Amino acid sequence: MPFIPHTEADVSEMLAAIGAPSIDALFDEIPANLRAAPLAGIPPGLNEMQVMQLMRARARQDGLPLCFIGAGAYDHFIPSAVWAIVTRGEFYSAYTPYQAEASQGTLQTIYEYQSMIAALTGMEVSNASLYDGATALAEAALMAVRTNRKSKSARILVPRAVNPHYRAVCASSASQQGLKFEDVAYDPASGQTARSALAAWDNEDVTAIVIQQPNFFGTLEDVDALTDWAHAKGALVIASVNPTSLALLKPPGQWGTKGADIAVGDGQPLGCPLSSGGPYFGFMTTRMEYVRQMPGRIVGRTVDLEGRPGFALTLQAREQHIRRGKATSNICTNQGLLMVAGTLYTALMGSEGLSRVARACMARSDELVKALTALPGVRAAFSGARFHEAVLLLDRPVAPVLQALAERGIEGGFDLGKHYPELGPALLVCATETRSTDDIALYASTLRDILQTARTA
Amino acid sequence: MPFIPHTEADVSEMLAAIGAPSIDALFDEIPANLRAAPLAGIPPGLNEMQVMQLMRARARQDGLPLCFIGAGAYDHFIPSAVWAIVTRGEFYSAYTPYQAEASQGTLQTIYEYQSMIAALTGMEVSNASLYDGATALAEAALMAVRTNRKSKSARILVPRAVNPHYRAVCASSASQQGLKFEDVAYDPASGQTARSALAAWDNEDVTAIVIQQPNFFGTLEDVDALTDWAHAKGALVIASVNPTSLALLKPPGQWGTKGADIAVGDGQPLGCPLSSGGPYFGFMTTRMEYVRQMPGRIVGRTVDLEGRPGFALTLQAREQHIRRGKATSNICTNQGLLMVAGTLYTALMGSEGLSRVARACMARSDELVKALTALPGVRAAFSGARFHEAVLLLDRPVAPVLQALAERGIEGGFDLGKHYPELGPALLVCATETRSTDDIALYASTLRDILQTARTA
Amino acid sequence: MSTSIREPLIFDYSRTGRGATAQWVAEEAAPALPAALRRVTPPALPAASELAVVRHYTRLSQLNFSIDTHFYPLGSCTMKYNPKACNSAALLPEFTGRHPLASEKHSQGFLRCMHELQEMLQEVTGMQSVSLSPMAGAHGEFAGVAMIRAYHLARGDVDRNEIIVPQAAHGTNPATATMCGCVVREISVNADGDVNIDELRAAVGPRTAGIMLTNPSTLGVFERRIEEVARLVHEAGGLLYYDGANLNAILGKVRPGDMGFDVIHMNLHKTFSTPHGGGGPGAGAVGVGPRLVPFLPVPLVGVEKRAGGEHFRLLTEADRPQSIGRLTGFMGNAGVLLRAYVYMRMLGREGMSRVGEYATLNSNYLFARLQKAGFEAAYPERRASHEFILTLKRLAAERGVTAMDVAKRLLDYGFHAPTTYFPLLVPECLLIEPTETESKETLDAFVTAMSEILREAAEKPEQLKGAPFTMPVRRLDDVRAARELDLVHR
Amino acid sequence: MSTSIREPLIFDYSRTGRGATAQWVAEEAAPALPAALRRVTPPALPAASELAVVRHYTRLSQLNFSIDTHFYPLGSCTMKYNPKACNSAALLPEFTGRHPLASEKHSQGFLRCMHELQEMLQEVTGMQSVSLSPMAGAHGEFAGVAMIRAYHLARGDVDRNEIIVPQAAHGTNPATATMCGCVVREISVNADGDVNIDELRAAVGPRTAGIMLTNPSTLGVFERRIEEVARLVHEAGGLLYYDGANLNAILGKVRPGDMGFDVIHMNLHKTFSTPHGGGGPGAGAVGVGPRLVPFLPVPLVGVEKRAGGEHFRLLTEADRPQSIGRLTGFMGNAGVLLRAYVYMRMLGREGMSRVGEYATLNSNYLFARLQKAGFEAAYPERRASHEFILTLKRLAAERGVTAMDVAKRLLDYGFHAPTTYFPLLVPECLLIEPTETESKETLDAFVTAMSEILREAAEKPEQLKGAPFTMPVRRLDDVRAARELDLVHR
Ligand SMILES: Cc1ncc(COP(=O)(O)O)c(C=O)c1O
Ligand SMILES: Cc1ncc(COP(=O)(O)O)c(C=O)c1O
Repeated sequence: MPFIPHTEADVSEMLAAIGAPSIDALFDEIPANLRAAPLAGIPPGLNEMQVMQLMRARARQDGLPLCFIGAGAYDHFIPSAVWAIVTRGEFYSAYTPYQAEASQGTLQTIYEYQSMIAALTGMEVSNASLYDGATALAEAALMAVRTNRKSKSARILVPRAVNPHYRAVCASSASQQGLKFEDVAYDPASGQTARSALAAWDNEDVTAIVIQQPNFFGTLEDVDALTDWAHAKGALVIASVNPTSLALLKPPGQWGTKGADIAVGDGQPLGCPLSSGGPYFGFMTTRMEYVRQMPGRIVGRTVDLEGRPGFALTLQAREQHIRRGKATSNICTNQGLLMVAGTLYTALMGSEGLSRVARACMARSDELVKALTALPGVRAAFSGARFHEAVLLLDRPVAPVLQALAERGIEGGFDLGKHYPELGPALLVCATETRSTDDIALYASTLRDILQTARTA
Repeated sequence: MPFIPHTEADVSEMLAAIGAPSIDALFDEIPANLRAAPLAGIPPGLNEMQVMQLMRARARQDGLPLCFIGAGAYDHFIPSAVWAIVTRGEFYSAYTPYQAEASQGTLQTIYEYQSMIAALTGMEVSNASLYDGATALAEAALMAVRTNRKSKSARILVPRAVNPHYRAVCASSASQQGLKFEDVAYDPASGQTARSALAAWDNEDVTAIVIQQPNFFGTLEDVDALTDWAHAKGALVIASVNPTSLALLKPPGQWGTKGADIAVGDGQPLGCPLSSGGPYFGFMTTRMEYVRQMPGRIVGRTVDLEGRPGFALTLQAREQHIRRGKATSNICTNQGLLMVAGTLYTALMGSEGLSRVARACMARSDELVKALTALPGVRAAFSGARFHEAVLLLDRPVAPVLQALAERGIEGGFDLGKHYPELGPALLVCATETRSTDDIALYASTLRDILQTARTA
Repeated sequence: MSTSIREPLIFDYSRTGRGATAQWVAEEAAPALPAALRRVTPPALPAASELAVVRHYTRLSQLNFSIDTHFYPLGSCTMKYNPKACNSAALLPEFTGRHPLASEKHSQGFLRCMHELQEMLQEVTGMQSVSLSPMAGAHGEFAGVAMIRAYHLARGDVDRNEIIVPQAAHGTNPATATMCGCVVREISVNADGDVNIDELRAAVGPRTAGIMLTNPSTLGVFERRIEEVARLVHEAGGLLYYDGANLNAILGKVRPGDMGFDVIHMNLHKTFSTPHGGGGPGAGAVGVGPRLVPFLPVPLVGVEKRAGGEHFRLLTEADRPQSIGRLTGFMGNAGVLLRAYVYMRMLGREGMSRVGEYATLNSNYLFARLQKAGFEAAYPERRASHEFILTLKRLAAERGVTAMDVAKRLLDYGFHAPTTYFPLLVPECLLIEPTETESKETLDAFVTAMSEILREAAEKPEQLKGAPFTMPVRRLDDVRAARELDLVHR
Repeated sequence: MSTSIREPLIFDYSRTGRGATAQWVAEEAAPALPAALRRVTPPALPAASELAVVRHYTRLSQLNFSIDTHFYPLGSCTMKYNPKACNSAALLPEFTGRHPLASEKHSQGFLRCMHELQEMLQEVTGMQSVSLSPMAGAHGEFAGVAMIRAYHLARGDVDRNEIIVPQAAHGTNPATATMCGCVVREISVNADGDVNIDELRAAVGPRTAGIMLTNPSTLGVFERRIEEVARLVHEAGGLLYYDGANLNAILGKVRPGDMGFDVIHMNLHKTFSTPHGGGGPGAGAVGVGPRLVPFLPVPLVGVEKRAGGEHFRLLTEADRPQSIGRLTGFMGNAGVLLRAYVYMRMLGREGMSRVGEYATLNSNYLFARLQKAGFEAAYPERRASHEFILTLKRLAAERGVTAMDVAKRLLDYGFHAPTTYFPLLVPECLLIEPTETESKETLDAFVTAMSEILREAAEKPEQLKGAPFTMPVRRLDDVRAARELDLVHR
């Protein structure tokens, strides 16, 4: 019996101690008519060898294509030390650190994580993680509404240059509580969210504005102008940021005159493999004055009976297990293990390591854009300064080109057609520090081939 | 500076404490004319990302061919739990457990290992590992000479059916101390070492005989007859065994009337990946009465100051760090970590799990032999009962056939031509529990193709 | 003569000019950033050597209890063994390397696993369709209640915004209702642990969106009148939500779909044995009966027959126009889902129903033995399900020893504490769930420890207040933690 | 009020009928075995669940000190950080899956690494050719001395069977000489730590096969008259063997080949940072100067230029007729060699010479500080190399506190003990090697602990006899261990 240690002798002794004739008798409170039939739809069990052979075959089927997709998930190199330690049983198989004395490892790691994420974003306090960047943004919107008591509209401005998946998550979740998300246009030339695009709300009540930096197009926003505009009218500023970029970019805490009020993002670039989209972790930081409105767990440093320092979950009165229907959020299980990965990655990289990664990303993606826009039929969509992604415009539909690239082992980018039809055939491409000059040359020559063949065909 | 934590400030403070003007000055006792030039032959350093990219490329070059080679290294499935625990830093990066109080983890593991290996071989005591199966055999020969004081000849009989690499290692190492290894022929029909082949030594002084079970051809020896012959004439019996097979086969401790005197083998099948030949581990067990002649570390259970049980290295007076030139062996570093892997594997498998593996190996290799000998131009060399390997005879030279198979992603077996030219074109093949019926069918059809193409070409 | 060694903060290993330099990629001449966007002072991250980082976090890890080191009878949490194979499989390089937006060509292996997982979860729950995207139990609850609301709205039944929740419910249930813009109506529980049917009858009506239940309930007992509950709620026009956190109890024995539930979330990180990671990640797949199928969150994994076999692809809003939409950046905690998939394939059909059986056997055995050892059951007349509740109210009254004291003292005995003070309605309670992967010997050792503690409580109750004694820290000052907030290192 | 939790034996988790059944492959109808060859009673292996095995060995592991958790200033052992990348690379599935007898087609990637490793090791040692097959230092020594013998025999110089070994040598040196059928001649060491040249002069002669030296010696000092030693031995017709265990001290600073050595073994598990694994595996590659090249053990990795690039293959006896032959079943500890290769590639040219520099800096710093703290140096006039020796003979005489007591007490302070009682000629010695990967703060903390212990030795010396106090066990009864042999569980 896989993962069940009972011998026949154990079972009889245990039943005797219980005073039950059989295991089945233990289910005698369940109405007989409800008892399940054998689970015909589940295949027979496999032993570990078989299951590993199966999974290797499945994995092989997907292969390891050369990938130039970003769009919210970035292929960074992860030092071997990160997952060697993350997968240690003591981190991997521990529960939430409710019993603080038996969980100091996890608790101290969270405290260090909070410190690092606060430092990266330039904010005062951090929670212990949320599900992902998208849900973190939705939670930030809810938090902004709770925090900005002066504003009654529950209106959140969201630039169209914000990750469309994040916008979708806001719409399907935070709007359940009556929040109104309103689109802000981007400048078709620069790809930025212009201050002028906000004019329509100059005289409207706005609870908060979301600023994504770099935005979904990879373009850098004029964060100071947008932040100051919002603060001037009493709106809060929610920053949605890429943590790698923060090694080089002004952190949310320093945006504009007063700094952003809440900063969120997806921690994936910090040590989480792409893994088909998860598990990653959402991070959230804010000002100390707003900490009681923050969702999610928070760890504090305190002392024990003997006055020695120690760590414990704190401000739990914000959370569902205490406050129930009045909690700041329903979140319970978060992304703890990925938070550990993020902490290890960030500790290994340090500020210098991370900024080198960021600069390499910029250099590589610049090289990529140059190589691809040198091809006939490919040009850059926007003029704004970029971090490590860019929108390219093709002279023909994107989908078949991507498919042809895939056939040749290259994942060429993310087709923007669905979310930004107004751009025409547009492709979002990305290169990180892991893509070499050779990789880029291979992409360029393969794309040239494909474009040419199609043209001559 | 990779892996060096010193800041410039550290260096100056440290030099000040030492009272040296520079790091270079610390080398002032080295004659100036001996100081090395920069190491021009070493390439510049790579960061971890670069080195992992390099290693992945190298690995990809070798691929993962479908493998039917055995010949001393066997492709068994290894439960994920084994290496998840073996690579824990506390096992991986610990030193030899000389400080017993700070090494109870390793020491208790060794004690458990000794118990399991003794149980598997049916012997009384085990050491904590030797380098590999081949060196273990050479050490056993030396030990036999030390132990068998009545015999003066230092003559060790070694069947030709013993792994030729093991025989080579005995020749190049143990013969340095004057041991004489003499060949014993195998029966060309059965592939066994016949009792009759020993007739030449009936009246000779023999210190010990080596019996490999299963022998290098995969054939099962008549261990009882060989053992009793040896004991009758005062020779010791050294068993060289495959640990997987011991789940089904009579253990050395029960061979003949009195049992073998020393049992050795390579522990690789117990949880060690093929890894190009190492690291594996050699095991050695013997009778309690011979324990003081055994080479290698041994762990004993004892008590501490408070009478609580604990584990420590024992009988160290056999070892080089105490007895120096008079030690039982020069071995110091052994294969500790692989011993941990072996212990974990064996603990997970248990007797039932291991015997299922052994039976599956027999079934699969039987299937393989049937499938291949069904092809024209392929026949089995020997009639003796087998474990999981077999010698096949081809109707043409082996090397080009193996090369053609390799071109098609199959490692078809081990060419016996070099070591057993008398057999003609002979190939040693193996299938373990990891080879499926489909794998075997693919081998057979590929081989059919190759043999046919060559024939028609 | 003990010397206590404490682990400092990672920042204490930091020195300007130090770094894990093997991780530093080459300096690159990157395009210049506009000055106004540039960071001026580098973030105050640790500058530590690789050895320091490895050693620090290895040592920190050793300060934790975990399944791999300790028995963890944590009620409602199903802390069972996490097979290592699940981790190995999920970390195969092609899976960790797969971009969530990869082409279908490079996704068939992964998507096939996910599709089969959807189908297996349908089978074990008796539901018609499953979406894998929620990232934890509470997230699944959110999806479920959002679907219930969407269902009513789609029928023009716009006023249904009340969610009925029994008193004993997990905090996420009412919190979720609020997140979905609903109003929570609590109903009480009888002395025998079953829901108060009269209160339920009074509570249902035209504003009832639905009821959230877990069965067996968080009181560790099976809701015997579940069919009646279902009938009442359905007749009132509401839907039934099954909080699947307790699915381990009934796997292969009863199916929520057969009990009349319309929607369920499953905690794959409990029932299907993905690790809890010191707080997460989880996976909270949702399954639905026929009424809610159109509303499932996207993406879902769909299959088409094509020449050459089945072809899998992600279904999005375009395919599922009535969907409540997207709840995650991509498709949820894929790596967790892979682990659950591997676990289910290893267990297989027979293994699946053994889970419920042996989880219940272990629980009832421990329940019987602990009662015999002198502990008081909260629901003595009832069968334990996969978990059960002890109440220490007598001990607290007589000796001043609380559930918290017993929990902390258990740590000294090498056992993780049971869940304490949940559910809130049982005073001084311990909610104990052994799971099926623990052996009789471990349970026996736990009984011995509990008996010892009972003896200690009788002999020197004041000392128990000081427990634990052998952990890296003694009991921590929670009040100070909340009052003098020290949340980041400076 | 502490409760001590001990970890039982794995056999204590065993019950008939139990097993980690996910590891059981299907029952197969295998061909029948001849009755006489069959095992009758199954081996008494543990029958335990997977959880029990995982938990047991995880808990056992936590009882160990290790580099990943503790500072390990173990002289002669070079316990430096083992980069995790080396392990990841060596465990890539193609490397772990490669059969040692695989075709050349499926071996070019691996063999290229091995060939480059041979060349890098030649470069750092100043030797002409390298064989990777020895599996540890002592195995490399065996190869080296066997080559020396083969060299003399090949020249018809059949009587040379004496190996000169300085008093301070590691035990493997004389043991190896014996294993090679040689006679050991010990020579003494001067009070300043250098070899006694007069004794050497007296010892060399027509029976001299060679001398085994490590430089810096195991006394932690550089043999200053090495050139004279080399000249004397060579003039007498003998060869020079370099025990490379101490190569870390001089990496990039002096090369054994340049000092006149004819053969060297390297402990890749020390200098090149492969992990020590609680006792092994190691890798003891041997390098040789021109005289010994023909005798190197096989297999070696050779390269040929071919159309399409370089082609690598294993060279065997057929290619190398004078080889001393094969020392291992296949080609040595390939996985360890891969780890060393990765380490060397990460360090590169500059990194390589920094090793010697910073190892020496750390050692001299610790040496200076500990002397200042009141510890007595065995060779106070000398520079420390990468390691140095303290002698506690005064402390032992005056307070009865031995090197062993100090070592054991250090464990309580969270430091692994230095090497004790080696080399044998220094009374009550501690041989201390910090390695280059430890930070100044760690060294400072070690000095603090040592100073504390010195204070304790002055104030309550008898208490130190009881150390350690905080380990899983107190001091163990070695005498009983050897007298009442309990070597296997029954
Ligand atoms: C009964 C019950 N419901 C819901 C949840 C919430 O699940 P999660 O923590 O995954 O969000 C839990 C888990 O703590 C639970 O025990
Ligand atoms: C000086 C010296 N020589 C030789 C050896 C033997 O090396 P190994 O243990 O790898 O056999 C050692 C290691 O302990 C050593 O320190």
